[in-house]
Amino acid sequence: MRYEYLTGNIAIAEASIVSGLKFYAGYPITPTSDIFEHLARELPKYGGHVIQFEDEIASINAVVGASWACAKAMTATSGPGFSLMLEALSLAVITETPLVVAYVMRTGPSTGVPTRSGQYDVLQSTYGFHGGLVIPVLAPSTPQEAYDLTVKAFNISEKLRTPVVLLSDAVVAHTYGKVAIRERSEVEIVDRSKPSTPLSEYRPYDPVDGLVPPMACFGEGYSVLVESLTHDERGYYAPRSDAQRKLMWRLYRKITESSGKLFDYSSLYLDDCDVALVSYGSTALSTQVAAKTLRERGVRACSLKLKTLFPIYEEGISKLLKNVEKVFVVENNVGLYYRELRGILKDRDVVSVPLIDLDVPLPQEVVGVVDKWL
Amino acid sequence: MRYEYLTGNIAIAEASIVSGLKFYAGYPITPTSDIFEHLARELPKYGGHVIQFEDEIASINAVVGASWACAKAMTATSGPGFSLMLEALSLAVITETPLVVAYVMRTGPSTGVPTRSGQYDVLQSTYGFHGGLVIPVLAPSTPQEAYDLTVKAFNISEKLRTPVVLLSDAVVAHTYGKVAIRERSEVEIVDRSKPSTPLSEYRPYDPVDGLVPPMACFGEGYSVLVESLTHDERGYYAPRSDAQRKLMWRLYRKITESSGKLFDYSSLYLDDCDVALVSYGSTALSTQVAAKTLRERGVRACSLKLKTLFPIYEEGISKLLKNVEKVFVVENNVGLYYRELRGILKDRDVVSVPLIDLDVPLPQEVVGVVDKWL
Amino acid sequence: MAVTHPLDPYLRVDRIPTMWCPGCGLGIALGAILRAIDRRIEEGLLKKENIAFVGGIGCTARMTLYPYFDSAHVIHGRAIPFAIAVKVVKPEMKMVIVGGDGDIAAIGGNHLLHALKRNADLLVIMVNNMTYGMTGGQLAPTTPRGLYTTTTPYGNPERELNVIKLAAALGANYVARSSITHPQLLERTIYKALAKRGLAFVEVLSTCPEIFGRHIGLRNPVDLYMELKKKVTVKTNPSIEESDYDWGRGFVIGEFVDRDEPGFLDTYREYISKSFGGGAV
Amino acid sequence: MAVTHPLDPYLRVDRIPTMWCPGCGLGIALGAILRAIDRRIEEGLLKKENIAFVGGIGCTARMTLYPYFDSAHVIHGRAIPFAIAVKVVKPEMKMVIVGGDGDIAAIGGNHLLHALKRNADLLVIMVNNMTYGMTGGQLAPTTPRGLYTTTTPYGNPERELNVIKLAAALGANYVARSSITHPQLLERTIYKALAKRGLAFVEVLSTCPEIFGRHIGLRNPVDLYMELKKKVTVKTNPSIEESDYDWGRGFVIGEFVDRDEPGFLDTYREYISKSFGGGAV
Repeated sequence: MRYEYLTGNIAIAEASIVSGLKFYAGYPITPTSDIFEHLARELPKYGGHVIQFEDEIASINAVVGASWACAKAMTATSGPGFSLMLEALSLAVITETPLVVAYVMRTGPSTGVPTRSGQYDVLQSTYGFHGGLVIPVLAPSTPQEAYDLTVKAFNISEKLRTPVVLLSDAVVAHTYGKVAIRERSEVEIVDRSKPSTPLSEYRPYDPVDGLVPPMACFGEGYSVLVESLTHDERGYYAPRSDAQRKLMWRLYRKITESSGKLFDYSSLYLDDCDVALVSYGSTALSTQVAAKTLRERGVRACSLKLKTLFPIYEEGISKLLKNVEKVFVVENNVGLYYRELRGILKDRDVVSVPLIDLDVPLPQEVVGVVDKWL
Repeated sequence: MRYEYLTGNIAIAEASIVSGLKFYAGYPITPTSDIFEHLARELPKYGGHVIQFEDEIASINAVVGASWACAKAMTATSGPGFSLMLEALSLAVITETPLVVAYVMRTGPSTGVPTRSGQYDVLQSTYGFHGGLVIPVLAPSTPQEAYDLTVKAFNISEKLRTPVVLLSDAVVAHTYGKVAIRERSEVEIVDRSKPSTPLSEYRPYDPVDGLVPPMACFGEGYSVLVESLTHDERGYYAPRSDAQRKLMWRLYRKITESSGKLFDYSSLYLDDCDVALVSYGSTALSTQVAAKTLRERGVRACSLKLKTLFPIYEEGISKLLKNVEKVFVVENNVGLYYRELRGILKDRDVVSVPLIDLDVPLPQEVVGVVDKWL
Repeated sequence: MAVTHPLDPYLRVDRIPTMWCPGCGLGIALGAILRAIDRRIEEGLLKKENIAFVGGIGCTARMTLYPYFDSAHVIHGRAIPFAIAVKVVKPEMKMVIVGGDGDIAAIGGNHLLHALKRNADLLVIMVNNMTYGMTGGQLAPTTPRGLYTTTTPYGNPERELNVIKLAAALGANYVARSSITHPQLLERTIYKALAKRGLAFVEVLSTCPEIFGRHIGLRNPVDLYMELKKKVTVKTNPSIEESDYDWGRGFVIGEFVDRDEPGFLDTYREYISKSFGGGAV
Repeated sequence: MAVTHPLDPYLRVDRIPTMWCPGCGLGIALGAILRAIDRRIEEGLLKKENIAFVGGIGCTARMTLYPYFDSAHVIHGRAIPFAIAVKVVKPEMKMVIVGGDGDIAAIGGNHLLHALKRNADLLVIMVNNMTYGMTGGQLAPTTPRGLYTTTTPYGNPERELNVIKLAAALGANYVARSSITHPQLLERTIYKALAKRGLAFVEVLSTCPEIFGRHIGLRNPVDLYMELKKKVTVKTNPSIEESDYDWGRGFVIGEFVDRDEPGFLDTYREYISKSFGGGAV
């Protein structure tokens, strides 16, 4: 282990190499291009490939292809590019393709302010693709978290055979911080489980035991079928309600039943708290300070920073906040993740604190809104 | 007024003509192509244009362009195509471009079962685009509702200068029903408000009074600016937090503050109800029968069919269900709109009834699940 | 399971019969492709486990469902980037893209354009039935001008896209037009294309009696087949000008381009290995 | 507000200075375009209120921010379908698409391809600075082979896309290459292109000293300008073969195609009016 000063974007790039990234495809977009550029220089040194494609659609479809060629694969993008990638993310969900998308949020909608920050896309990151299932979403608020959650994102993607969204933002992307860099030998790296059946008996969508099927890839003799249609365990088209039910519920359960294992958060003063400030990503930096400020003023405030946004660990979050009277959900948007939390914290007052700022909303803004409710 | 037997898709096509549609751009996709084909034959008779583009991305961008050329404009698509359209829907949101997307849901994710039905895309329809704002979503369950809600969709789009999603599904699309067809003179048609300022003083994003700016279009001498960047009232790029806040909150409020006016529903036995079955789209057909069945068995059941899904009229829905003990949310998906409703019905038991079926889930399936909870 | 046909080892025989309509030209195309592959395997140029089929959406793309190779049936228009990535990661693979005119040249047009520009190491087989068959007969970029389709009920006002000309202008290593009415020639074309580095593009004129036949008034599969056959002229080394795409005047089939420039993989690896002494890749 | 420059009536003068870097070629391009438009307005061929600029994303697309016409600054790569729709609905409009090589030929490639195929009635001006300027110097489809860019730090392994050849192969009515190093010629080219029906495609070679200049070792605007000027050869009626795209050997500028086939709008309206006696459209 060693320490370096890195931005969130470079932390993502470095962590992806440690995680075993072997293929990156991308298209330039602010504020993610430096992930791409860093990898273009560094990844070939580790035998990996970095290719620029003609657009984001080609990039994400290439990432899907690379993953089926056994390579850990990633792309990075921002709002307009992520919107273009959603059709292929839906493909990755139904074909159970491990891959990571680093989604560095900027100010939207549409072109918005490309160089500046926001958290407008938190619901899009998991509800954006057609098909109504869940993609795991992790949100860093510091370069160190960007590093650690990137490793985690690759591990989840391989373990659960799923696309994973690493949801960063323009502030985290370009803020420098001290990052503990771990060598590959120091990090737990998960690789997809490989089939143990004879070549001719392999069924690419058969979970055997559990919910996640072992994954063979191209060129190994398994004659795999990557199938975007509703399919049975062999990958054969199965336009029947029973097949659809079986596939949908398995795809849903493999993600949602892992919500406890995937859950990651950090907190301040949670043991002794009446007023909880919940946030994520760069806004959490202000929220932590706001909690301290309120404490200094005698309010029993605490802060809960969520690093796993989806799947939502409902019981876990509910339990963490069980002794709290009031929950404030602080976000740099019109109040989006609040919609999720109010649904699972039914017996508590949940208040939305939507603060729109091209950078991080200031702690005093957070305190100001909370004050009105106290 | 006259009556005809029409499918949901043809009802959409006919209603769009009555609503003043002048431009349709599309790309073939099951189960929507007959909307396109019907309009290709009929719309030119009314001086309108129907053009096939090379993909769904071109189609929706053409629709945005046509709307700025003063034409009421529409496209129709299904899951894979809608995913491709999201970047441009985000453009339509920030540029406040009136347009209608008929989204006929099929079975997903990805290619799924293209010819069959589901309700997987209900959250994607409004959370799918980057930018974190709200697109109004209307959901018909019969050909008559498809007709009426199409007229309503065009009116909302013009009144609020917004894209509107008409969220149908493959069952509604291809089921025949008796439809009261109204002539243009019998229908209230809303047209966008036009500027009353001199040419050189017009500001395309200035709401003047209220929240919706009058809209000039190309070729009228106003030198309009269609701007995808965060902009001020003139349409000039404004990369500042105050400009972003002002624009975001206006765009948000113009939709959400209309939620009461946009709200549309129908119900059975709601006045006298302990157990409410809430649903939308084709699933509502079964839910209504299930409510009757339960009544016959002595359960004080009722059904609430939502025709407006977004923006959610929280107070209205809450009030409709205020005397109900238990709310069952019946959907042909893994339980998606349930996530919204449980958040606004905090003091009631809200139960998800996710029934996955390539057609309409049968009433007895609904009754079966409800029975377990009673 | 008794082997009853010489191509059975290359087929998922439990999925036969195919989903294609009676009289569809795709069966002929698939047979020719598999025979060409068989010859290349017999010769030792290809290995069965290193062949992959990739297709988007449409009747032709469903050709990925039947061969007993690695296969991907992905999303509409996006087979090419998927395949490029597989090839970059595993250069020993032979990537065969199968798609209709809509999949490859309408929605997939940009990926074809850039694959051609890169001379990406792919065999792209575009089966051209001149319509959208699977969705019921809408306009394709290859639909003859003037024809009535379900989305152009007053006649198609657009010029046809000549994909041969596009492929030649952008520098593919191999550009040929063939036809299911000439199965042996088709097989030889595919056989040759399989040995090329860089991008090999083969357009296969085909028959869709169910849909295109309805548009053109030839719903009987044999009638449509004979009509297409009449329209096809075989030429040796025709010029690009002779590739003109015209249902009225007929089609020249043959090899329009046959060159041997470095493929994308060659130059990509050359650039990387120049910097890393070949060690990294 | 005092008019201080003859082009001021065509500019949103309150938005000047532009966002472009000092030494950027885009100012020269915009000046030439506006002078050409001015001449056409003076002649009575165009009306100010019927001119619209449409651009996607990139430095060139921001050219839509300054002219005092109807303008749309939309999303990356999608200016063309937006513009086609405006033209179909309001045929009296003159649609001018302005975009960089990335906007028009990378992400926007498919819309260009199909607009060419349709001979859509648009003037497409692609300003080619051979890099992604706005995002800081990534590979463009037009970046010279071998060049080091931020996303190809070991050299660009790809062939360049010759968009002139693409436009000619697909049948645009007018295909020209010009250069900001020859502003009068550029103005004449745009002037001529403004009068064409169907698709007129003009590539404008331009200089990005800040980004491309850094890649190529010529950050001084004058040096890069002079270098590009040296590489440019003006020809009268050059052949398509002479359009070869090669930074090393230089570029021929001139008119490669000038024909007068019916545009999309002509044939579209002909087909509809045949069926409705001209009454409906």
